[in-house]
Amino acid sequence: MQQDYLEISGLTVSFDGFVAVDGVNLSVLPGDLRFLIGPNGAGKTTLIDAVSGLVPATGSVRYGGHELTGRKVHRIARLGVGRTFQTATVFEELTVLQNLDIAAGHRRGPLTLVRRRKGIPEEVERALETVGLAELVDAPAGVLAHGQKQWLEIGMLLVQDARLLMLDEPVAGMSAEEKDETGRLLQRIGADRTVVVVEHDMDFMRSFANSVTVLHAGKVLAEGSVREVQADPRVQEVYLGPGHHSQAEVETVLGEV
Amino acid sequence: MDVLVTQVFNGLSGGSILLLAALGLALTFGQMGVINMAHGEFIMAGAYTAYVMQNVLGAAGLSLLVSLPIAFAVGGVLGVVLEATLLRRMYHRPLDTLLVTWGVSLVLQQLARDVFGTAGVDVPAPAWLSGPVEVLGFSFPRTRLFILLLAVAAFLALAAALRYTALGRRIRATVQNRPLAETSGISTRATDRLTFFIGSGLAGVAGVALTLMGSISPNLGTSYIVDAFLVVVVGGIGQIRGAVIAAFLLGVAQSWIEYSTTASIAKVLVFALIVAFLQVRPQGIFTVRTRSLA
Amino acid sequence: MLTMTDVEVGYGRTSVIHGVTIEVPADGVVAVMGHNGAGKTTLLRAAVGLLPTRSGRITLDGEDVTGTQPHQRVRRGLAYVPQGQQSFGQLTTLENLQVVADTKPRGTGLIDEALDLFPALKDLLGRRAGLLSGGQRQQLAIARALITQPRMLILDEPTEGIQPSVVAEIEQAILGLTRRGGLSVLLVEQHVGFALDAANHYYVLASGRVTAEGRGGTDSVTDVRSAMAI
Amino acid sequence: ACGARVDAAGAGAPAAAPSCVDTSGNEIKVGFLNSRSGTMAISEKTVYDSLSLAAEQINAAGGVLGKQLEIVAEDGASEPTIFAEKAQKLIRSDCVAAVFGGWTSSSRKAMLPVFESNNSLLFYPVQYEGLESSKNIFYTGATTNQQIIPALDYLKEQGVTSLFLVGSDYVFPQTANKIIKAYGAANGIEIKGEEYAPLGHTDFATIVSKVRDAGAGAVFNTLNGDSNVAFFKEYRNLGLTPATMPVISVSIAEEEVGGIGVDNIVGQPVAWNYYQTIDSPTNKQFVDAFKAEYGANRVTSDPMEAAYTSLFLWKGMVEKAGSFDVAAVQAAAGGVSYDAPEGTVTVNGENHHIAKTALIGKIGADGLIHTEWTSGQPIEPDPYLKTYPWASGLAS
Amino acid sequence: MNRRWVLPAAFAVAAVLLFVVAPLALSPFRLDQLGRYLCFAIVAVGIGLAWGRGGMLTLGQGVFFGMGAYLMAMHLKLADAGPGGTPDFMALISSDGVPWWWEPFRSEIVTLLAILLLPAAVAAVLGLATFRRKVRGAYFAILSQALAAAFAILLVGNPTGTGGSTGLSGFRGFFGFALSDPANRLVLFCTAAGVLLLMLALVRQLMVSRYGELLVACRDAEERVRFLGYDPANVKTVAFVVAAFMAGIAGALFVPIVGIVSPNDVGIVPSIGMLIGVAIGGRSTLFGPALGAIAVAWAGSALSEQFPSGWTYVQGLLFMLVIAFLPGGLASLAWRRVRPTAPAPSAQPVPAPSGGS
Ligand SMILES: Nc1ncnc2c1ncn2[C@@H]1O[C@H](COP(=O)(O)OP(=O)(O)OP(=O)(O)O)[C@@H](O)[C@H]1O
Ligand SMILES: Nc1ncnc2c1ncn2[C@@H]1O[C@H](COP(=O)(O)OP(=O)(O)OP(=O)(O)O)[C@@H](O)[C@H]1O
Ligand SMILES: NC(N)=O
Ligand SMILES: [Mg+2]
Ligand SMILES: [Mg+2]
Repeated sequence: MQQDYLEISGLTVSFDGFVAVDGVNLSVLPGDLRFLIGPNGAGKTTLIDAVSGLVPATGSVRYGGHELTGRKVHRIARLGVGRTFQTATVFEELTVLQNLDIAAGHRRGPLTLVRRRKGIPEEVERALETVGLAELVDAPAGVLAHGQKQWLEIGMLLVQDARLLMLDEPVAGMSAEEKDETGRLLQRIGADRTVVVVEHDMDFMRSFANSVTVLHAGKVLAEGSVREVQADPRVQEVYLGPGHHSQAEVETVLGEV
Repeated sequence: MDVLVTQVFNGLSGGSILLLAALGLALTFGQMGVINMAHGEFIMAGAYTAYVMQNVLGAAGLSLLVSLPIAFAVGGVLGVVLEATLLRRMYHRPLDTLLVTWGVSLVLQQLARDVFGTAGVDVPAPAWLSGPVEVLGFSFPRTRLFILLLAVAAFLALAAALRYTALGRRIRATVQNRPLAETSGISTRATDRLTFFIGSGLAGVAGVALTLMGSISPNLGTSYIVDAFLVVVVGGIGQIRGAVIAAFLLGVAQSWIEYSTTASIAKVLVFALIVAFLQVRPQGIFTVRTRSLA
Repeated sequence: MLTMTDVEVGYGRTSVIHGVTIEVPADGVVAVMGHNGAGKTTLLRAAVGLLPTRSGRITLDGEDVTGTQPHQRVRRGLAYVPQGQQSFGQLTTLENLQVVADTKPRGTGLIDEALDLFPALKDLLGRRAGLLSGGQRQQLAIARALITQPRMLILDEPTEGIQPSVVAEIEQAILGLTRRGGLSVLLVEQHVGFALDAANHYYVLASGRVTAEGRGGTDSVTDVRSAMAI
Repeated sequence: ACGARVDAAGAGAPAAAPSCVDTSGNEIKVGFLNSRSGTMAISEKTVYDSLSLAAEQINAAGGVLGKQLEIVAEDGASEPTIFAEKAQKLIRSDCVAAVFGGWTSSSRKAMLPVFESNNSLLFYPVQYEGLESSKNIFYTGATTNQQIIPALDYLKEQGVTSLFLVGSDYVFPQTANKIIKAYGAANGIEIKGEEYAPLGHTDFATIVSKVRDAGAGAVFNTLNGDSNVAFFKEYRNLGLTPATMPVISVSIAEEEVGGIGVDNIVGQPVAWNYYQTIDSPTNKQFVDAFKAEYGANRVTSDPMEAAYTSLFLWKGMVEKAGSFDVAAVQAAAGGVSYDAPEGTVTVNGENHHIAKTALIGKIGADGLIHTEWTSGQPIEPDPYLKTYPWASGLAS
Repeated sequence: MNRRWVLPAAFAVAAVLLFVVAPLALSPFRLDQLGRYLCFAIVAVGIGLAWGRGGMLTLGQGVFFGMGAYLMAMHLKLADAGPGGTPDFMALISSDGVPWWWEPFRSEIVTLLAILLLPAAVAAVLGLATFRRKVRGAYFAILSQALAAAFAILLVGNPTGTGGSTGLSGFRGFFGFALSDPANRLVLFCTAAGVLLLMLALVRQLMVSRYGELLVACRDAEERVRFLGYDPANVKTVAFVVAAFMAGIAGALFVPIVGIVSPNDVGIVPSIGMLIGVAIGGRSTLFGPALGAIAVAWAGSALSEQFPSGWTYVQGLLFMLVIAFLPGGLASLAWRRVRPTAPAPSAQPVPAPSGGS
C-alpha cells in the first residue's frame, strides 16, 4: 500500500516538435484527491494520455513500484491504472451491465471467459448502485445521454478496481446536484486510492479538491491547496492575462476564495 | 544499365497504370470510406465507352481523346447511381459497402457479357500512339508514355482540387463528420454525390487508358481491383499523395522482382512485401494521427 | 423566430421527446435546462433537422421547415454548436473555419472576426483540429457557428470543457451579440446562473416533457433549481 | 454401418451402380455440360452453340438409332467443383447416355472420377496437355503430338534455331513447354528463355522486354485468354513484328482474334487442326449452317468444330454398337470415323483420342486464319508420346 | 415456448433433419450435394463469429479452407498411390517423385492433426501480426483478400506440388474406405452434419460467454478495451483462429465429398462467396450463417440448373439488396416476428464524431 503512489518526473511529450507536456514533475499520494487544472491546451489530457500509455513520452512515471513509460496500454491498465475520457467512450452496442462486467474482468482466466456470466457480479451490482444506473442495466450504452455515459465510465473505473484513477473532466455537462454527487463519490473512493481529476469547474474544485496542480503550456505552474493556488499571482495571470486583477475578477474566474 | 533503364521505365509505367486505376479509389475509398468493389467495373465501362466511341467516330486518334471526357461522365454517372440508390444509406457501415458493391460488380459484369458479348473487343491505338519512341537507344512504347502522362496529370488535378478549393474542403469535411458538415451548411448529399461522381469518373478515364494496354472484356475490372485497393492501403487512407508513391513503388517492385524471377512469384512476393510493410507502418506510407479512440 | 409545436422525437422505436412546445422569439434568448438524459440534446437535434420529428411542427421565421435538411435550415440563418467539441478532425483549424466561410460572400473577413473573439486559435491555425485539446476544439466549434452570421444560434452546452476565463468571454460575446440585436439564441446549459442571466425565457425539461417554464433573469434561479430538483 | 474398403473392392474401381439410362422411348437423353456463366463462358458458350447445332442436325436427320436426342444442358459455371457435381447429376439424376463438354483441364480432371466411378461417357472437345487416357473419356481435341509437336516441326522447317517460351502459369503451358524443351534438346533448337504469367495477368512490359532482349528466332506462346491481348499489344508497341520475331500460338482461335485486334496479330502463325477457312464441302456446310443459326458475324473455331464432331462420332459409335450401352459403345469405338469439317477423323480404340490432321495457319487481315502448312495426313494420337524417343524422359 | 427450450429444440430439429430425414428423402446425388452445402455452412459458422461478432471482415477464408482441403487431398492421393507410391498426377508431369513436404501426410494421424492445427496456427500468426499492429477494418479486409489471391497464385504456379490450376482430384479411398460406395458416402455426409452441429455448439458457447461480450466490445471500441487491461489483439485473434479452424475442417470434409479441390475453390471469388450466406442468413446470429450458406448454395445449384446467367444476376442482387436494406440478414426478419417487443436496435446510431473530433 505504501508504494501505491504516483510519481512523475521529467515527463515530456512532444508531437512533431510541439512540446505538449514539458518536463513535468508530480507526485500524488493515496488518499489525496488531486485536481489538475490549467487553461485549454495546457497539456492536462496529454499528461493523462502519457501516464496511461496512449502517447509515447520520455521521462519517468512510476506507480506502485513499476515504471510505466514504454509499457503498452493494457499492461499499464493491469497495474491498476484506470482513466476516463474527455468525451465519454463506452461500448455502444453492449448493455450497461456488459460494459461494467467487461471492465471488471481483465483478471479472469480463459476458463471463466469462455463461460457464461451467471447473474450480476457483486462488484458490478455495487457500481450500478453507486453511479445510479441500476434502472438502465439492460439498456445498450449507445442510447445513454452524454452525462449517463460519463457515469457509466466512472462505474467502469470502480469495477475495474483501479488503484490509480485519472478522470478527465468527469462533471462536464452535469447539473449542480449531479456534480455534488460525483464529488462525494470521488471523495469516498479516493480515501484509499490515488485520484487525479482534470477539471475546469472551479466551484467543483473548491468543494472537493485536497490539493491542486496547475499546468500551463506543458509545465507545472503552481501546486498547493486550493487557497494557495487561487491566490497565486502567476495562476491569476495565466487565467486572466497579465496585470493586476480585482478580487471580483479573480472570483468570477477562479471562484470565491 | 540497359536493364536498369528498361525496368525502371516498365516499373513506372506499371505504376502509372495502377495509379490511374487507384486514383478514383483514393477518393471514394480513401476519403469517403466506401470500399467500392464495382470500381473495376466502372473501369470496364470506361473501356467499353472507348470501344463504342471508336465504332461511332471511326477515326482512332480523335475517338481516343473524345472518349476521355465521355468515359469520365459514364463512370461518374454509374457512380452517382450507385451512391444514390445503395451507398447513401451505408456510410456508417463501411465494411458492408464492400459486399454490396461486390454484388453490383457481379451484375455489371454479367450485363456487359449480355450486351457486348463474352468475347473481348479491341480498340486500336491511334497512329500517333503506336510503336516505340527511341531515346538514347532505348525504346519506350508511346502508349505507355501517354498513360504515364495521363496518370500524373489526373493526380495533380485531383490533389490540387482537394487541397486548395472550396469543393475540396467541402468533400473532406463531409467525409470527416457528416452531421457536423450538414449543420455547417453543407449539403452532404450533394457533396457525396459529387465526390462519388469524380472518383468513379476517374475510373472511366482509367478504362479508356487501359484499352491501349490490354483486353476489353467483361472481366477487365477484376484484373485491377485488388491491386488498386492495395495501392490505396499502402499509400495510407485519405492520402492522395500516398497513393502515388505506393503505385510507383509497387510498380517498380513488381517489375524488378518479375525480371529476376517470374510474374507469379513477383505477385506473391509483392503481396508479402505489403504485409511486411504494414507491420512497420500499419496505416500506410502517410499516416494521419488523431487523438480519437475510434 | 423558431417555434417547435407539439414535437415528438425519438430514436428507433422509442420516443424521447413527448409533445414539447417551445418558442424562441426574434432577438430572444431561450434557455433549456434539465438533468442528464432529459432530452435536451435530442430536442436541439430535432430543431436543426438532424433527427426527424415524428409529429408536430417546426417553423423558422414563420416558415414551416419540419421536413427540411439541416443545411437548408442553416441557409435560412440557423447555426448549431453541437455537444461534445465536434470538429472536422482531419482538416486544419483554418480549414475548419474556411469550410463554413466558403458559403459566405466575404468569408475571410468573417474568419478574422471570429479569431478576434478566440485569440487562442490564432496560434493553432495550421494544426489539424483532431489534435487540438478539448477546449480548443470547443472554441473552434463556436467560432465556426458564428462565421455563418446566424440569425438563430443553437448552442448545446457551449462552455463545457472551456477554461473559466474563456467561458466568461464566451458568455460576454453571446450576450453582446444578442443585445446588439438580430440574433436569437436557443441555449442548453448546465451553468444555471449564466443561462438565466442571458435568457429572456427558460424551459425545464424532464423525461422529454416541459415541466416548468418562466421568464429569464437571475431571479428565477431558485425556481429553476427547485424545478430541477424534482 | 461402413461400406466397402478400398482393397476389398479391388483396385479402387468398385462396381458402379447400374446405369439408369432409359432407352425405352423414342427419345434418348444426352447431357451438354459447358460453362455458360463465369470467366470461361467466353469460350465455352461457343462450344455449347456448336453442340446444339450438331444435335439439331442429327435430330433432323432422324436421330440416333431412330431416337431423337433430348438435350439436358447444365452450366459448369467455370468451376471444376460444379463440373463434377453437374456431371454426377447428369449421369445419376437425368440418366443421360453421354455427356459432351468441359474445357479447362481442371474441369476435365474434376469430372474424370465421376465418369469412371459411374462408368459413363464424356466427350471432351479441347486441345490439352496429353498424358491422360481414360476409357470413359473420348478426347476429340488435339493431344500434344497433334498440335505442339507439328508446330515445332513447322518452326524447324522454317529454319528457326532458337525459341522463347511464354505461357500462362498453369498445367497446359507448363507441360507443353516441357515437351518443347525436350524437342529442342533433340533437334538443336535453343531455348532462350521461359516465362510464365499468372492467369489474367495484364502487364507484359517486363516479359516482352525480356523476349526482345533475348533475340530468339521465334516465340512459342501458350498464354491463355485475356493475357494474349495484353501480350500482343505490348509486343507491337515495342516494335516487334512477325517479320522480326514471329509468335506461334496454340490457344488463339478465330474468336480471340477480334479481341486482340487484327492489327496487333496479323501475320502471326497459330497451330490447330481446324480453321473456318478450310476449303471443303463439309466445312462449308458446317460454317453456313452455323452462321445461319447464330448470325453471319459469328466465326467457327477448332474447339467448336471438335465439339460438333464429337456428337457425330458418338452417333457413329452407338450405331456401330447398335446400343447405347457404355460397354458396347466403348467396344465399338475403335476405328469409327467421320468426315468432319477438319477432314476425316478416326477414333483410336486404345487411347480414345482421334487421329487429326495438324494445320499451321497465319492470321490474315480479315481476322480469319489461313492454312500455311499441313501435316498432310491425320496424325495418330499419342497422348503419352511413346513413339517419340526424345520424349522418353518426360513422364515416368 | 419457454426460451430455455428454444435452443435445445432447434438443435434437436436440426439433428433429426440431418441424420434421419435427409438420408431417407434424398437421392445419393442430392445427399452429396447437401454434404457440400454443409461444408460451406461450417465455414459460415466461423465467419459468423469472426465477422458478425468480432467485426473482422475476413475475405481470406478460402486460404484456410484450402489448407484443410489440400492437406486432406494430399493424404488421399498418397493413400491411393499406396505405401511409397507416387500420386498419378505427379508421375505424369514430373520425374522428381514426391516432394519432401508431402511425405508426412502419408500418415493418417499427421494429416488429421495438421488439418486441425495448421490452419489455426497460420491464422494465429497472421492474426497476431496484423491485430497487434492495429491493422483492422478495411485494411484487414483488403489484406485478407490479397492473401487469398496470393494463395491461389501460389497453388497455380506450383503444379508439381499442388496439381496447379487443375488441383487434386480422382480420389478412390477415404481412410481405407472406397469413396464410390454409397454406404461410405452416407457416413461421410453424417460426419459433415455432425461436425456442423458440433461447431454450432462451440460457437454458441463462445457467443454467450463473457468472451463473446468482450469480442463485441473489441469490435465496437477496440482502443477502449485496452484501458481496461485487455489486449484486443489476443481477443480478436482467438475468434479469427476459431474461424480458420472451422474453415480448415470444412475444407478437409469437402475433398472426399466433392472429389476435387482446385485453386478455383480458394481464391478471391470463392472467399467472398463464403460471406454471402453469412450476410443473408444474419451475420451476428448463431444459426443464420449456417442456414444462409446452405440456402445460398442450394439456390446456386437450383437456379443455375434453370438459368445459367440468371444466377449471376440473382447472386449480385442478393448481395446488394440484403446487405443494403437488411443488414441483420433474414434472421432479423424472423426475430422481429418472434419477439415484437425486442429492444429497438439503434437505427441511426449517434453519428460518431469521427476523425478525432
Ligand atoms: N497528437 C498531437 N499532435 C499535435 N499536437 C497535439 C497532439 N495532442 C495534443 N496536442 C496539442 O497539445 C496541447 C495540449 O493538449 P491537451 O489536450 O493535453 O490540453 P488540455 O490541457 O487537456 O486542454 P483542454 O482543457 O482544452 O482539454 C494542445 O495545444 C494540443 O493542440
Ligand atoms: N442515439 C440514441 N438512440 C437511442 N436513444 C438515445 C440516443 N441518444 C439519446 N438517447 C436517449 O434519449 C434520452 C435523452 O438523451 P439526450 O442526449 O437528449 O439527453 P440530454 O438531456 O442532452 O442529456 P445530457 O445533459 O447528458 O447531454 C436519453 O435517455 C438517452 O438514453
Ligand atoms: N485443355 C486446356 N487447354 O486447358
Ligand atoms: Mg483535455
Ligand atoms: Mg445533451
